[in-house]
Amino acid sequence: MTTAADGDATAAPPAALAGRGLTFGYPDTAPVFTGLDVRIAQGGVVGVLGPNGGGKTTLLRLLSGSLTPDAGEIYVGGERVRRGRRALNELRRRVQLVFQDPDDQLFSASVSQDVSFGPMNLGLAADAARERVAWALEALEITELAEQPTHLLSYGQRKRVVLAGALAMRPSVLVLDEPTAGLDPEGVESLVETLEGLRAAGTTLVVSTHDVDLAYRWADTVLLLNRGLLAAGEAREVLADPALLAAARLRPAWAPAAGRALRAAGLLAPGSPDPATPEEAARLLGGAEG
Amino acid sequence: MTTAADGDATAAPPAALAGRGLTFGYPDTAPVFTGLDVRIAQGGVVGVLGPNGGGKTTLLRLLSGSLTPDAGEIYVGGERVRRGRRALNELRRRVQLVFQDPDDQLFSASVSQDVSFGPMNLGLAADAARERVAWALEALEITELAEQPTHLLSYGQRKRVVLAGALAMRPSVLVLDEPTAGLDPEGVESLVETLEGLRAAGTTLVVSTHDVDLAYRWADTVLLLNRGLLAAGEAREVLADPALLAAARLRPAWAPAAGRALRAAGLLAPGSPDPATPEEAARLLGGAEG
Amino acid sequence: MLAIDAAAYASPWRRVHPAVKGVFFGGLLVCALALPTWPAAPLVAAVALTAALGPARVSPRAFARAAWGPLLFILTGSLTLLVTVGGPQGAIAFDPDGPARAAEIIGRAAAAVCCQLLFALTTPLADLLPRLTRIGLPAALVETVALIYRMLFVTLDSAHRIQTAQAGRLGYSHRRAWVRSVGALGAALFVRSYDRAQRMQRGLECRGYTGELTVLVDELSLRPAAVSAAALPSVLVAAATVSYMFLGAGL
Amino acid sequence: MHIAEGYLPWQHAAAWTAVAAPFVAHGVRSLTQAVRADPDAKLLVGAAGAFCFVLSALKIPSVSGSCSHPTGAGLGAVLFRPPVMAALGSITLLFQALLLAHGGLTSLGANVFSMAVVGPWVAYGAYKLVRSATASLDEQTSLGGAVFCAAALGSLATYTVTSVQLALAFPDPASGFFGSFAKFAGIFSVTQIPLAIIEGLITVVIVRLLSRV
Repeated sequence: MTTAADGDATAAPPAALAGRGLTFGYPDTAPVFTGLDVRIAQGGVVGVLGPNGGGKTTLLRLLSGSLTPDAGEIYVGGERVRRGRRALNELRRRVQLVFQDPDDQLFSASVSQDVSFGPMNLGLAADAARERVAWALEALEITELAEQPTHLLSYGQRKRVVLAGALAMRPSVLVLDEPTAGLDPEGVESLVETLEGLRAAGTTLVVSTHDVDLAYRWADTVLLLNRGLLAAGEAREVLADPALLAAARLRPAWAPAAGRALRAAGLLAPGSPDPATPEEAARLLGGAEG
Repeated sequence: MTTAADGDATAAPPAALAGRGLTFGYPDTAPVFTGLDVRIAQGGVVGVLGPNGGGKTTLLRLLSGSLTPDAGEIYVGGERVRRGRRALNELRRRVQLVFQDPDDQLFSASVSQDVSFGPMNLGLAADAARERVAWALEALEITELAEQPTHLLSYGQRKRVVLAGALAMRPSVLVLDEPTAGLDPEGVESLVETLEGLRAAGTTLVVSTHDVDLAYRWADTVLLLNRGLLAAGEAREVLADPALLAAARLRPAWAPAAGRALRAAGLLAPGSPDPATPEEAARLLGGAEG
Repeated sequence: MLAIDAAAYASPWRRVHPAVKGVFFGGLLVCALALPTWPAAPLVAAVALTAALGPARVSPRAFARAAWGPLLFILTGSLTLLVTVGGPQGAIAFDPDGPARAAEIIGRAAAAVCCQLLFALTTPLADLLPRLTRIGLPAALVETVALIYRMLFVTLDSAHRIQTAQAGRLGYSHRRAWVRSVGALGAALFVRSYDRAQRMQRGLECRGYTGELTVLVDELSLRPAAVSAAALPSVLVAAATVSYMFLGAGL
Repeated sequence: MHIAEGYLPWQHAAAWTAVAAPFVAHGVRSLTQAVRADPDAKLLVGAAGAFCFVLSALKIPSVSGSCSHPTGAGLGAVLFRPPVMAALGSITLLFQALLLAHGGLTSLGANVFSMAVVGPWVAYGAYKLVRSATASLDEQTSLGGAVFCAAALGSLATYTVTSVQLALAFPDPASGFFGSFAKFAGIFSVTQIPLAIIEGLITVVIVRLLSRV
């Protein structure tokens, strides 16, 4: 049976991360998921959307080994994760979860010390750990913060330090819970740019968010959750479907509405993509008027 | 001099809340504000927008008596707030600040006990306090939570309990720091609706937010901050000005862009207001197509 | 977050005055401790369990989970009573009176643990703590205890989340990492507790805090009849035990 | 290691309550005085109490593969001083009894005496002693050594006192108190001695990190 499931999971390009038949519930409440199947393709950005209490965080925690499903299996790179401590630790190393609140993950006095926490636990030699830390800080563009005490950092900086800490584990998948929450729009842009750099370097990103507009312009595929999987597919298809969004208790994105209005006004060629940002919509409008 | 300032502040309809010449800095850093003047009109919703670190929270705390300005004066309903404990307490009663993190203000394990804290501090008799509590819970639509333990509530519920605790002081101005942060779109809608009820009952609302689209459709006026006041005025004017928004490191709102596109397409009459939500934009488009 | 605590808020006996539950379970506890273990302990356990699993609808699973820890202590501790050391039979020898003695202590302690747990499973601390001033405890102390109760959930929540994050970075994968992680967690929690106190200070000042945490405690009617009724089971257990002893002596 | 409800004969439970009472009363008095003198202290005390509870609920590895919890006596004594720990420790033990079923209500006095009175005082004494004995060494070593001894000895002291309490309640039929003490101390030492060492190490990590903030 294991072989068959493995065979399925590895058919075609193996999924970076997959869950099959995941069932999970918190004590004394109705199960959040029953027999959930999800598949995260290699190398993309996967948006996870849904209402509060819809199971976004639960799914992220199940996929990253921070919760154990009541039933069902997790696959990393096509391999089934076995029961037991060793396999769980291997899953956690390969799939790093970053929480919404950076303060939950910063528990050391200085930035470099905090980022080194994971590499030290991997049993790396001091030199190798130091190298990892430097590399992770570089990737998050916060090398200059290395010797700062963590409690003096801004919220956005703390978010980056936590990301560096996860990246220092060299995971194949980074799972981010609401990475843009609490950031101002400029902070969101700059973080998305940095994360794009990680994606370009081959890391698969799984990102939960409330921001339909962000998911619409950034994610390749999305998972729409509301205590079960409502839809999985191309972001621009799923998030343009008002019925699906209503079922997930989300608002529609602005971009498709603006795109349609611009096409109706003849300011955007039929078939061309929707404007990603209000700036872009304004530019299209301004170009026509100016 | 006091008289003159009072005279100014009370000229025409007195401002619900005002600050004049506010200067404030945290120890060991550059001042956040120098000689800031702000004026909050009676009865409306005032959005406070700006980047992280731009001084939103600092301004809210100064206006509500939770921080004391290094220089400058606060006016409530046209009256200057005098120095000293008594006047400060009166300011704090009339202007209630609700923090972003509900756990900063919930100290009791019982919801009704927590909400009764403010009224008891006002020296109300038990019956009057009980009435206040019931009324505040009712206004926040959480009467059924009265006997729940605080620690078993969801984040959104705790936010409402803190709001009820502030409202039970019967303030003339409610100052809310990021009330919609961490809520899902449905939670935001329902909170905005509840707050609209309070506004209708005559409470002035001052609300900080990162969400330009929310401020655009909900606020009457906005204050745009970036370590100083960049602009103050009608929300629909200020937030439609790309140069101002760029100075405040914010993105433009979608609504004006969509409105212009719809008008260009002839789907919206010239001069009519922009669509408030993507749903509304979609409806306007759908009506034309259907 | 804490199973016993959550069960107490969901209990159908929640609206019963804490004093009534205190008399009911406290009276039984006194019976278990003060009366001869046989037959008082089984009687106490039977009465307490019947009330709890019947009208108070305590979940047997929640009860079993909570009882596991103290029972383990009771059983391990009682193992020592089975042997005697340094006696004429040698350094360690089986004590023929041991099993009876151990059984007696296990019986008494198990009955007592039932009373304690069932009180805890039906009485939320948010209802109990504010009323402690009525029995003469100073208000400043009661306020502080209630504050600790509220804040421990906030701290516990931080602890859980930090621990999950540490586990994700393999902080509990081997013993050395574990020690390092718990140490880092303890330090982070201490700093955070201090910070939380300061932020709460600011938050409460906005609501008129001047040093007193006065709140309105809802009246729960305490009817003397209810208190008497709550005492009745203990009286009956005591009477049954005493008459059993007399009967035993008579035979 | 908490003595469960009903395990001690009621006379012993009452006696230990009487022994612990003056220490707790003194602690509560100094706590309430501090709070009265400075209203701001109330929230700090609340946070400190919550911290003590959560600290004692943390899981630490033990030999048997199962988990145990630190006493927190050493850290609490070093951070808050023994009199305050008598009060905070008692509140912690009350919450442990009602929220976690660790320890009982009638055995609260006995548990308070071992964990909130003797443990913290032994820890504090050890801390002061080692500090003055190692004053000539460099700060990090001196502090680390003192904190390790405080936490490990504080933990061992609570376990020894608990064994004494049990031995007094259940003397061995042949060898009396001492035989019984040997039995209880022996059976619990399997878990408690490694735990004391681990608690010592963890406390050193905590204090080192805190001294850098």
